[in-house]
Amino acid sequence: MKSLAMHEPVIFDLSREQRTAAAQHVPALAAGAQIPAPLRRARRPRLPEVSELQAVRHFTRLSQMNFSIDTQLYPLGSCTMKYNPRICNQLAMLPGFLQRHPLAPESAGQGLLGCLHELQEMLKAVTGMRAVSLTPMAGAQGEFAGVAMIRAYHRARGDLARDEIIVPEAAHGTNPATASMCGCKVREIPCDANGDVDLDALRAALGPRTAGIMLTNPSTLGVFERRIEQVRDLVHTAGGLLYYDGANLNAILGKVRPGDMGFDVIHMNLHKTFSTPHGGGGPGSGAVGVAQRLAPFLPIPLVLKQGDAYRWAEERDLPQSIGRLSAFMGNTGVNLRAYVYMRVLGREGMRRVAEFATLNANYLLARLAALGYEPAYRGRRASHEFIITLKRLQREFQITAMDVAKRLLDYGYHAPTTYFPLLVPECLLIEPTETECLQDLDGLVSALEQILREAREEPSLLTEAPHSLPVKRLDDVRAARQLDLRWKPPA
Amino acid sequence: MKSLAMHEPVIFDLSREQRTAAAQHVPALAAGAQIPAPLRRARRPRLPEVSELQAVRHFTRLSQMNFSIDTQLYPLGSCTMKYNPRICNQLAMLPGFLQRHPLAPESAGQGLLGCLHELQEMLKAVTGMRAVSLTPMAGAQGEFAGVAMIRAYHRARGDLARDEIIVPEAAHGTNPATASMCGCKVREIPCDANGDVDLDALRAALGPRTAGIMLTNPSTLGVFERRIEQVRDLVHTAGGLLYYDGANLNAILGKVRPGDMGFDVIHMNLHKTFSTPHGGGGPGSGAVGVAQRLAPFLPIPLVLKQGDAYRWAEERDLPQSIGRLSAFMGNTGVNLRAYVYMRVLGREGMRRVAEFATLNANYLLARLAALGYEPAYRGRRASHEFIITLKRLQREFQITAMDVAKRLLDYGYHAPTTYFPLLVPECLLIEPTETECLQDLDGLVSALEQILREAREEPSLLTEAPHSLPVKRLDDVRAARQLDLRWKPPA
Amino acid sequence: MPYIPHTADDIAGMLRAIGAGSIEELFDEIPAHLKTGALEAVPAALSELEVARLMNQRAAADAGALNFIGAGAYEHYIPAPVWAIATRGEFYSAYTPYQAEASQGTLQLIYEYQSMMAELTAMDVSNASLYDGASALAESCLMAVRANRNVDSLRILVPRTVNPTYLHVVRSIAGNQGLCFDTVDYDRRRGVITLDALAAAAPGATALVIQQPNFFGNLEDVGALTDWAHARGMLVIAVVNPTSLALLEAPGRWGTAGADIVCGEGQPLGCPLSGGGPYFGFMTTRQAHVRQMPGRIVGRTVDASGRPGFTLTLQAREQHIRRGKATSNICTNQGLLVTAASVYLSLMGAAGLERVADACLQANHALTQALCDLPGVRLAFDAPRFHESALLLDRPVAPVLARLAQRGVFGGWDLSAQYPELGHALLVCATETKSAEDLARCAAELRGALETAR
Amino acid sequence: MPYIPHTADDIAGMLRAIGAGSIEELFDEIPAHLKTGALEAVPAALSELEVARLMNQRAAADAGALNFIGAGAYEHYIPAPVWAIATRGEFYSAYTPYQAEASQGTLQLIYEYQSMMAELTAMDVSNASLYDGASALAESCLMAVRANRNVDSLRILVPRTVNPTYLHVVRSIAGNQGLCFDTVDYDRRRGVITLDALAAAAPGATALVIQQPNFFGNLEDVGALTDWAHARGMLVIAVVNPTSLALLEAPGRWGTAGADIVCGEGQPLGCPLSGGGPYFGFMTTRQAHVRQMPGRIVGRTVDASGRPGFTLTLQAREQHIRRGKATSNICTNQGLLVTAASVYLSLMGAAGLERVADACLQANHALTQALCDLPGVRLAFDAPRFHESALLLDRPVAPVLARLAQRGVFGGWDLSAQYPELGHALLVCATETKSAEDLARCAAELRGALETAR
Ligand SMILES: Cc1ncc(COP(=O)(O)O)c(C=O)c1O
Ligand SMILES: Cc1ncc(COP(=O)(O)O)c(C=O)c1O
Repeated sequence: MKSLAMHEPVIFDLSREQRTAAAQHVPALAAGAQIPAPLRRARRPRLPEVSELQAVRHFTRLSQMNFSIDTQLYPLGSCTMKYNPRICNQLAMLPGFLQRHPLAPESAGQGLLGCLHELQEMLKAVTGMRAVSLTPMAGAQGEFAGVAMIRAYHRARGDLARDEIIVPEAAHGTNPATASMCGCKVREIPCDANGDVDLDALRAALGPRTAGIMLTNPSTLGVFERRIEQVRDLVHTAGGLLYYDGANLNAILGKVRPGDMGFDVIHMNLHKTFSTPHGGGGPGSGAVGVAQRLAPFLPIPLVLKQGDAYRWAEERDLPQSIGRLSAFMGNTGVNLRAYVYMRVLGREGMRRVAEFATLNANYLLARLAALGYEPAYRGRRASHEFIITLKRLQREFQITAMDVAKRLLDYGYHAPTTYFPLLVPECLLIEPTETECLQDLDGLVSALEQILREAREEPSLLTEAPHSLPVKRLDDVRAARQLDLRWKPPA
Repeated sequence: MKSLAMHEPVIFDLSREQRTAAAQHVPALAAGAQIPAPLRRARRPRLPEVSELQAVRHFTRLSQMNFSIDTQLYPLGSCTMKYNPRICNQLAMLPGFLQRHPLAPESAGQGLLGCLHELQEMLKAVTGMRAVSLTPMAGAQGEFAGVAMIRAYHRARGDLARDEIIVPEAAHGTNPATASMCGCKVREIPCDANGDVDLDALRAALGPRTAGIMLTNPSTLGVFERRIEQVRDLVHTAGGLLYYDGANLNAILGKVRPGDMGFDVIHMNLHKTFSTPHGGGGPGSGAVGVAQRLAPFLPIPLVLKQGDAYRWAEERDLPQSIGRLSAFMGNTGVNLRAYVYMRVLGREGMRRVAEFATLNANYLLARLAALGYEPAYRGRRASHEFIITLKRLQREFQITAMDVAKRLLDYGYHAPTTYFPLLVPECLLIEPTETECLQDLDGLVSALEQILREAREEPSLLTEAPHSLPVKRLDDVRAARQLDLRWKPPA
Repeated sequence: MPYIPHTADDIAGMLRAIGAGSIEELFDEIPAHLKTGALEAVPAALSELEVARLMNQRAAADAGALNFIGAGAYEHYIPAPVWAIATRGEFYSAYTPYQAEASQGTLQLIYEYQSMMAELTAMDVSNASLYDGASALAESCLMAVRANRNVDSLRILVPRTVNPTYLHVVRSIAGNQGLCFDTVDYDRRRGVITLDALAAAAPGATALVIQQPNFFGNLEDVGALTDWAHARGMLVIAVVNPTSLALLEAPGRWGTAGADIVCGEGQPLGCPLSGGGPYFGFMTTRQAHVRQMPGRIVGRTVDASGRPGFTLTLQAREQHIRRGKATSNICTNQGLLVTAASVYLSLMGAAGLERVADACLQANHALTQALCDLPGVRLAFDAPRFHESALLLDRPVAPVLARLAQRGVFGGWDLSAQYPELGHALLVCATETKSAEDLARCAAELRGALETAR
Repeated sequence: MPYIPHTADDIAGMLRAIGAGSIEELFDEIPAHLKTGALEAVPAALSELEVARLMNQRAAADAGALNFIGAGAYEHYIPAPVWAIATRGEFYSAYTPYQAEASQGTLQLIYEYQSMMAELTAMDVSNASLYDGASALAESCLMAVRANRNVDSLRILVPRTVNPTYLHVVRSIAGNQGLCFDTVDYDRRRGVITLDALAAAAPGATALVIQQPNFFGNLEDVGALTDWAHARGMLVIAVVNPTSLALLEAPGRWGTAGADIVCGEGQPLGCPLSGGGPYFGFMTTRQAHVRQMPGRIVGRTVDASGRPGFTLTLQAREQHIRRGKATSNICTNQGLLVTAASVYLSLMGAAGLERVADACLQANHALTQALCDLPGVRLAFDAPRFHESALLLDRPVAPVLARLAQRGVFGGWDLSAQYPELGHALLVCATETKSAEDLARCAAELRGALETAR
């Protein structure tokens, strides 16, 4: 598993003074205007000076140095790395959509607005919420919108003391970070040995300062919170609201709806459940859905339908809105991709997502458990993902989760998520997704079987892995200590 | 230089019965019609049964197992592997062009026809010919058209005995093969020690049976035929016509025109000189240009302009035409790409092609000669390409041109053309093209310098090369003896 | 300088290394009086922005009509992954896979393509493509002459139900080697070839060409025709529509022994209409004839360490080895289209292709019915059909089509030039791309055109 | 089952391995009464063909107008290679590069992007992107509060020449942490901030935001403003248009010491307008503040064998490590747009970007002149501008724009809601995508609209 491009110079090193990709030079217009001298740039930026071929070759070769869904099984827990259908990209990039200015008249954008409105409606249906805004640009911004709405709700009721957000210790880092961004205090509560919320701890945390709780269900421990209704009742009785982190929606799509479990607000990661691409780090889309009582607070804009016409809802429509979260209307092109995906899956396809994601995860879990890998929550069903703990491997052979992860790369599989959730020692969080086929799951099992053998017989294969990628293990400490964050010309 | 995908199963081995890429299942219409039973297919073909993700992943991984211009310097002589601008592809694939049925009314295709007509005009200008047809689908079909026109011309004059085509021994294989396809006899003549046509041999070959001669200038020996006017006069005096194989047009674009050299007919490889992609083997486009006397014989269709309107010329317009060579009008989409390329280069850009292709070739030749590589035609200018002979290397170290070529692959450079032209022993025909930059040429020189050293010091590095590609050297003899030309299910 | 990376420093340094004073000096072997002046007829350079503006305008000018023309090129839905993959630089910008080790991607893909085409046609072996369907038929005829050991003749029987343009191309190409083509007339009522008509042809031909579905869209009795030809020592050359093979019996199983050479237009398998090309011609045959086959062939073999790999094989048939004695002069073929077709067929599978074929069958059936319900329109023939139908109008076709085109509908292909004996005949086609509304619109527009023109 | 590869055999075998009787059984931990019924509100599945037909219709319905709106999103020409590369599966379908060894492509690209943005803004370091320009400004304000060691205040000065929507977003986001924003009025004649107006603001703010070019398209006297703020212990947050930086002085060199934090909308660098997103926010800063910066950062380091390689670094700032104490909650950012921008900037280089910027300058100049030649149209301000101009009409803007839109021209952005004090003000923009004919058409249509509506 080596990359054709084992090394590629930094593009600045390919650069030569005065070289240009000349076909890209736009025609000069007659010069009538000038920038006054004091405002004019004094020194040209040193951008790369390369030919078009050099640029194309460079970035093509760089691309080959990546693992991706399109090239490898990518069982990264909590990330839902499923096939991103090409049609979604193709249709979202139709010129009529791409060329549309965000401030162009609504009358000339009914095609796009229609898609977005229907997307809002479909998301309401699958989450069981009463209203949806597509504005948030990723999961974390959806969380932000959600917590901001919770605060606005309490404030609007004059309930001004509620500034605490409860999060289970297993929660994703964005949950507590979001609470802080919203000016809330974070109260972490533990989970019990089965992965469920510790109800006593919850009771102890609840009180007149409780603004709400952020949960995902199934949790990031990969198991379904069975007492969700009790949790709901406890929180609601204490005057708090329930926030659903939709990163795990893939596990339950069409099977159980956050709204029906009693959640008041939810964000969805359209780039997970609805398969818009991750793009090497983004963009995403973090649409939010709310129960009736939070609807007045939704972030703007969102699409309204009046008669046969669609228009953007603005401040005058939602005077209590928490406001805008972006200059325009969020990641429209991502939302279009999600729309196409949902239309291809259709009503029938929704529940299949959860069913086959769950089937794949439970199959992997069963196979790996049979090999001797230790499930973190034995006796529990896997949801769309599950956790393996390698603490025994570490104890017996000093092999870490990191070693196993890096070695898997050599076998041509992306690594599962490692060291998250933090409370499970030496953990691998494995999420195969529904779009992977049995043969490839079996391939992953074989690789992990082989790795177990290597751990016993030739542990350096693991501890020094990866062996066949463009680089060996990287020195993260040096990266942070001797900061080299940008190219500089050789001295 | 290893490929991320070092091995990829044959797609049939990924297949499982009843698996489908279901989103591609078109909606079923109410079944009104049926195929009568005796005509109905009895047994389903065993096509792959894979998911969409499997297909995308499979072919993406396969793609990574290729060298290409977009990833490597590709100095393949006679092939003109220059940068294929992305804009050419993007514009040729605009829906208005892609969706156009070839038999749709001309009135609704003036945009496309306009481009093709302007392309004809530009090609006339750069070749110095009087008329052009874009119909031939690759160089070899252009040659066919050319020789067929030569025959038709003689026949139309009642000159029925002329059935011999003269080709220099250095000629590309398509030249003699084309002559045979046209029912002509091939007479090969030698070149002299300087790479020029042996004029005595030419004189001896000429006669009343001479239909014509096929030349390219610069020749496939990489040098310019200096006595081209003498050749022309000899052939014309003998009653023959001159055919120009335009595969080497890149060398002289804007510097000297085949029409001005006295050629009567020419084909162009638009997929070389005008940078349409090679696509791993095609498609190409082999437009033909002719002097006035051959114009009546051009293959149809071609585009005519009448007033402001464009239309296809048909049989009634060209009753003496050699006819159609394809069901429609040739590789239209390829022609569109060439059109875009020529518009971006423009008048000024044409001669730059030849100039910088020639500069790059002569630079490489000078550098390699300085290293001790032996030019086949010392003292001659390189054209856009040149030949190195490794006969000394073979004599001294038993290193062949093939060994050097395979070893270059390890260094991340595509190999030059090997063993063509056949008359130069152990030859490498090297064509860097104008779109490669100095640094990359220097990289190639360094690699060849290193290889020279390896030949002396560690020849197995060469004789066993390549070492770092998905496969080692392949057993061609076995491939031809134990034919395995298609997947069969495991017995 | 578009696409040229040289800086002034680069140029100076390079000239120094060469020992030349200027770039012009590098052309000093070209007689001065032959040198080209300014190329006035070539327009000045455009930036990418400008050429994009121009081409967008031109493409937009051509866009938007609803098309019911087939006649050899067919509008099919092309799944999004097909061209996303085919235009990946590593496929798009690679050369012919002569350096096998550096071209395993293309080579394996071609091997897979060969396997798929062999399966689809139920033949033993496939080549790696020819230019298009028409030229593939020309090559098939030349090959049949080489391959037929029973009959030594340059004559080939070509029924008039074969695409007339194909016959034209075959004559242009194969005529040069002295092949001649005897046409065989079709049955006026059924629009297919009959054994009687064949029996009337002069005996002793080398091969019989059978197109299925034929140019009228009608289905020939391929089994009987194949057996008839074989009984007379002829080879059978099948010209088939690859989509139709999901429903129609594969040529490899026509009659008792099956066809000998199969060829056709690969365009329906993932190639856009694109104003006529690039498409690709496919060809498959029996193992026994593989050495007579033109075009490239990929084989699976092993490498120096015994691992499987792919390479071009049987190159001794080809021009770059055999030169004047090669089976054909073809060199560059239609590789990228083969890439598209391989992705297309992989996404479809047999089940998907069947659905496409069946949707075509039904769409054409529905269209034909709707059109024949109009006064002055009727079916030309009484025969089972695939996705095209020949219709007869009660008046000349051309003005009707012109009127439809003005209304944004390409209403079919006027058969009257090629088949004057039929009268006002029109060939219409509907594929899976046509919705019920599209079909209704075609019928409504035709009704309108017939009413106005009356 | 679209995108689901399981065959009946697969399912049976997998259930057997799990020891479950059915897929439904795998959901037995979910309380039965909570289970979802049929999702009636979700339409039935469409095939790819059908959804393509639908979306093509909708996109076509929205297409075709000539756009002169800017106001924060700008129509630029995007070179063909940009999205050909960005949509390559290896970039498009990869995750955040947490597994560095398997993500060197993305990581090196981000490192290159950081280098380009640092160069363009003349700052020391860049992050790997934020959501968009507006949210980047919000993050910049939060960062300024953390980073300013001189002043302990939650107040930030925001002139009214900053995009009003940005201010709205900043309030929505940063307001939750108690930040408050004092607006500073602009000079009515010149449409820029003056030192007098700043002097009138309450003292003791943490930072001053300066947008260049400002929302009216006018150029602020950034040097004086920067020095003014620094003299009062404030940090300077620059909001800049990246294209303009080819011509305008880089924020890193504003005044004596340069801006402290630079942010803005990256959309002009190769991102299509796309109805509002996805775009990307960029942020650069001084080395001294790097640990206060939100968002991912890539660093170059070495691997176990000493060879250079790239990895995410300074992760202790981020939510997945620092959780509630992170510099921001951002996780997923706008990576693919960063990919596009990196290709865009590589193709442009400084010289190409300068030409784009100059063409914008000239196009807007020409447009403004042509429009101001019309009766009833004049410039709102007397100040140097980049590619936008605020105009004043002699009547309400909305009906004029509506009329233009009907004629296929988006004539600009109506400023009257955000700046009622200006009267009938209109913000127009022309970039390098507009030809002389386009500009003439805009003027002609506006003339027509003004004449009809008179
Ligand atoms: C459980 C969970 N919550 C929230 C998020 C944050 O989503 P985003 O990255 O889109 O901001 C993630 C993403 O990794 C997640 O896995
Ligand atoms: C010198 C020469 N002539 C003719 C040809 C044939 O062109 P094509 O491959 O397009 O048929 C080639 C192509 O390799 C060539 O190099």
